[in-house]
Amino acid sequence: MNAVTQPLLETRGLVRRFGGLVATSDVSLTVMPGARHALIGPNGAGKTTLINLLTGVLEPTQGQILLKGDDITALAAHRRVGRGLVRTFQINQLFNQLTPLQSLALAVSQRRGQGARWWQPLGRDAAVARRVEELLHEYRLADVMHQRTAQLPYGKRRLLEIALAIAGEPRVLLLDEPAAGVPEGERQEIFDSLARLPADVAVLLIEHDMDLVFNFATRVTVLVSGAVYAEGGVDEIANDPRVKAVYLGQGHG
Amino acid sequence: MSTPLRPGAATPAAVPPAGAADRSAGIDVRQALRRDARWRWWEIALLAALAASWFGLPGHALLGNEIAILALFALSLDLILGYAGIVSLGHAAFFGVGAYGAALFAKHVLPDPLVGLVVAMAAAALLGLLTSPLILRGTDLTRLMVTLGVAAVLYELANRFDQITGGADGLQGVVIGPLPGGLEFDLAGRVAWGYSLAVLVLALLLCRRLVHSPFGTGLQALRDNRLRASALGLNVNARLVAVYAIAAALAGAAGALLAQTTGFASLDVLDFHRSADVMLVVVIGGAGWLWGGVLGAIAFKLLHDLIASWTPQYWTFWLGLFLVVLMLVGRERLLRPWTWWRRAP
Amino acid sequence: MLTLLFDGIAYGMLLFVLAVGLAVTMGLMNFINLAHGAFAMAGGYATVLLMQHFDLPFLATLPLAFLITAAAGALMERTLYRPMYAKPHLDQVLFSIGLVFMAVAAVDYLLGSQQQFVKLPAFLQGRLDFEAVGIGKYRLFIVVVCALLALALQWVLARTRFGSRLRAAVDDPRVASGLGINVNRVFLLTFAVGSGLAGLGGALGAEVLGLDPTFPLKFMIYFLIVVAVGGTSSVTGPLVAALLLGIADVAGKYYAPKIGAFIVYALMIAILLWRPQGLFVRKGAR
Amino acid sequence: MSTFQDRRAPARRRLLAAATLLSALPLLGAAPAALAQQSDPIKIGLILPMTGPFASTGRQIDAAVKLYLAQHGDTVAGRKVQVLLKDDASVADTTRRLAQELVVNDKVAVLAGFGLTPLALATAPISTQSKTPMVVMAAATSSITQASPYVVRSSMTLPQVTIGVAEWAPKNGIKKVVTLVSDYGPGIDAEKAFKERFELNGGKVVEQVRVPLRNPDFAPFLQRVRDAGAEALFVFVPSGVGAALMKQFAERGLDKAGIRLLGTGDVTDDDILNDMGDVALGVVTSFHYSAAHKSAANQQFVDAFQKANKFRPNFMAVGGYDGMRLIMEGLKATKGAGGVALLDAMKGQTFESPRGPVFIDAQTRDIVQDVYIRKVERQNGQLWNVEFETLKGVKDPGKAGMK
Repeated sequence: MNAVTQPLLETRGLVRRFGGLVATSDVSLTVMPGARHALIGPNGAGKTTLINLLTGVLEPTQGQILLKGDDITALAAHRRVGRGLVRTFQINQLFNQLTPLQSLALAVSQRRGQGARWWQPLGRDAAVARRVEELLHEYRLADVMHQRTAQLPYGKRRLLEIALAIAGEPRVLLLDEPAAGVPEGERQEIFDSLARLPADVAVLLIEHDMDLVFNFATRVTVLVSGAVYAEGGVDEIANDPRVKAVYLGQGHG
Repeated sequence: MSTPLRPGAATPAAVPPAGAADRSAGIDVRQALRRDARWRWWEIALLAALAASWFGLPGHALLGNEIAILALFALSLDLILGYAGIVSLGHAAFFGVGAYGAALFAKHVLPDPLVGLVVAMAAAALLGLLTSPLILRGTDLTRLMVTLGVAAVLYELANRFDQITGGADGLQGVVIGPLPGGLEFDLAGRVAWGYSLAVLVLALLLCRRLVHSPFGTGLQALRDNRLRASALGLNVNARLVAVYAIAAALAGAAGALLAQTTGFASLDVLDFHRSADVMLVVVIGGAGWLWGGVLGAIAFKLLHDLIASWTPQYWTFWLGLFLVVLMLVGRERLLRPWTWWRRAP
Repeated sequence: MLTLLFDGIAYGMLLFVLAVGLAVTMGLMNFINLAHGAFAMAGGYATVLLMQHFDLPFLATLPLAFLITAAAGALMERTLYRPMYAKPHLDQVLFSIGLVFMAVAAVDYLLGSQQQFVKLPAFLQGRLDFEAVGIGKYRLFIVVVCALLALALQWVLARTRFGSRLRAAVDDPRVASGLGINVNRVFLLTFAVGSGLAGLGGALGAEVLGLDPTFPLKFMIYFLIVVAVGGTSSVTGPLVAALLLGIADVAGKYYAPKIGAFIVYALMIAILLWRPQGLFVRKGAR
Repeated sequence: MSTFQDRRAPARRRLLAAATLLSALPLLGAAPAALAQQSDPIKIGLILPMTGPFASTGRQIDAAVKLYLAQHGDTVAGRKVQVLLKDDASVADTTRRLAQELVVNDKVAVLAGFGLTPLALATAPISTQSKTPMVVMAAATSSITQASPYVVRSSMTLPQVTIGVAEWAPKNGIKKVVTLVSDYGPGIDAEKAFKERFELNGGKVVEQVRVPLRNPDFAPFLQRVRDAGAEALFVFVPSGVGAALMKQFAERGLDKAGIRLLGTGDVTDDDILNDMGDVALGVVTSFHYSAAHKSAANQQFVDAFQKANKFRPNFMAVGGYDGMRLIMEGLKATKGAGGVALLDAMKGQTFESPRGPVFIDAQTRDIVQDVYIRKVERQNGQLWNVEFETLKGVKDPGKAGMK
């Protein structure tokens, strides 16, 4: 019950420096269960750095990261995933030699704690197989499931990128510009897939595409040069003149 | 003609027409995945050929034995090179430990070959575990050098402690007992060959299971993209350590086979050229493909024997030429993008 | 034991000249060229043959050795190496080791497998004795020559136009070519000079290291150590690494003959564990 | 499906597989063929390092064997003698395998060659198991002949040649010596033998240095020697390596420092002696063969050899030449039969070799020969090991000690 009151993901005074440059300065952020939280800001505002800090790709110089109340600041990246903190990447990070089928089967097996099994073929487990099947359909990958990822059209790869994250059954999902580079024609599929995300999953969305942000998010945090510049409901932010000035003013898309 | 060969995806039936995703509901994922692990006719044929060779070519038992051992060694390297993407110029380290392990065990403890084999594999695996931290960090060049260094260090140690290893003169007086069923190793080497073949085939079956399992797929995944692999929750380092140890054990087995079937071990088992040769074998046969090691070994040894019998002094020239041409021309097997070789994008 | 230290330095200097070309080409083209030693061997044989058949004086043959191997290097770069740049490292390793095999067998076939010898001019033989310290004249000569070369290289890289272009190309070929630098030409020149230096090193080293067809294989590992430890992004890196290696090797053999080589490899592993990218690297190496 | 199998064009894979299988076929044919004809020619299995660091050994012996057959004809008891030359690249388990194949498949009457100790030792069990005599033409560790009762040696043992200089030195006022040997069987033999005999004669070995078999730079080792302050340095290194050592010996100024260089003949190997230059002058070695040995037999041998090859015969060559003689004479006696009969026929042979009078001790199956003290001198423009003292009929002390 306190899951409702207690933030799912929380950062306290997060700081990351690269030499002299401060990429993330004193960011304190809370993401509530089931939130649709967007993180926006001009290029170089340190959005991706923040994600990397959250997921453990980078170590913070100062500050704390809490997941469901426990401190995960020092936790290895793969362990955070185990705890339900899952991300997608701005630039596709896929397994070029594997097929969507294999990639997803691996992801699901891993999630079900079968990732290290070596004695039985991939996807022998019925439950795993079923889940893979669902994902293949849900993310429109069934028709290409046997093609090598390297050979898929970009849109499909983007879907796979997201599907892989979903396969991790996240409690908190960090989407790093999911629509980045996706041609207009294929964007719809992405949006739909995002709309279908389970309601109880908390989503932290980084995006340039304002339409997407305003359709999708309920809460928005504006990051400028590494620090939280403004935070609030979609409308507040949309109408906040300061935000307009620093961000929307520059034009977007 | 090539349709029966080309498995799964390639045959039109297997791929539902694009956009038909929803109608294709009920695709049996397990079947689809099982297809990857399915035995193909040529695999069976190769196994049969291996067996047949033992009956058909009694006169070449010794060569056959060496080939079987080299194939096993190559298989082990392929596991880390082709599947997990770890480059190594020092794989001989494990081969050597296996060889000396088996020889010393037989000499001082127990002449039984099978026990010796297990002991040798355990020793090699242990070394694999101990040295695995070295291959987790750094660039390919670093890895090449460190692995190479480990082998070199072992070489020097074996040379240094000659009262144990026999130093440069080799370890003499190793007597290997009979295999179960009282099979003595005979001069013609047929028993030895059978023994090595059996071990090789077992290893092949094991590796086959391994690479088609979630674990094996995970290896290929982290070879392609470590960042994402860990983003899926894979403990990348743990996987690398594990596979490195397994490969080490297999290499150790190969070494043990050599020591047991020749009743002899010399510094040469740790020598650089072992590591280089096995690398060549894997590449000739094709990396990232279990059978590559076997075919590579056969091709390499026969090539060597053919050329060497024709011009003993200069056969390396032709081997070199072969390599250069092979690499210049390139092959689809090698042109495969090895993302782990490149600068991070 | 100063004499020892000096020997170490001489040996290290030699290794530096032999390996620096490899370091630069590797840093520049990200190409692992195991055949580097073959060029060194070529240089050595060039000197020997020039002295034997045209009885040129030793000193006169040195620049020739440089030029000949440099030319050979340029030729190979154009014809054989360039297509390999795009290929994965594994291919490059195997390609270049193939070249080594060919070189070894070919030299063996043409000139026989026996050791070759350089007849040094009288004034380079023997040694100078300052009370405790005895210094081989030839080693002194090596140190001087190599030191000069090192300085020259440093100067070229730091001061000249070519140097800046080279550094630009190392940093990022794409950007460099964007700046209108003819990267191919830079590559070609660098490779040629690198090979030339190796050849010169081989010529200088023939006396100390011995020269026979297996030379490239025997010393390949040492070169790689120098490069791996020194890093591929500077001249100082390989220099320090080479000196370190030289001194460690000599001292190791002096104080613990049986495990001399052991020390070298152990040292290398230790350093690479501590600095996987080598001692001196700009960030963001491969 | 699309694991790696799938992405590689199956056609290629099939091709590769097929090719491998096909390439095996000729072997299939070869096997029976080999059995069929093995009765007529007498086969001699000659295993030598023709490639790798010790290729020169193989080169020398191969040439000598050919020379012998050319001079003395290659037929015995009306049957042709066929020498099967195999290259082991001085890799021990290859040597062993080749020997095994020669015995099993080619049914050779005798095995011969063996460039280095490990290679011979690795093969000894085969000759025992198959009762095939094995003529060691080069490897020089004393213990080899004990490794199998079928081993006969036509080269020498290191203790045998070492004691020569160990006798000579003390007589010529050399009392304090440092030994430097390659760190493997023969080297250790030499070190041991020298120390024993030298100190027996009132000398003193002040320091013993062992250098790894393959190492680029002698400087540090020689520096050690210099610092040990001895009157002379005794050296054993495998032929070929010696040259580099001698150059550095001079370059260290050890000669100027009045240190004499002693050694076994390996150091002043005839094969490369000429290229060593003046640094080699005056080096005193003791050995069983010098190309400059004054005898008709040797004159004729050396001339014939140099006519046939572009290099000078060294002790390896003479080892091969005499080894071949042992075999051929043995075969004559046994009417071409191999095995134990041949072994016995080779034991006890006595003859005049280019190196001088030699004979095969029936007990030890090892060679007994004269050992010469030689000094490197320049004669008509070339460097030669000139013999100036002779120890008659030296047995291998290594064994004398044991029995």
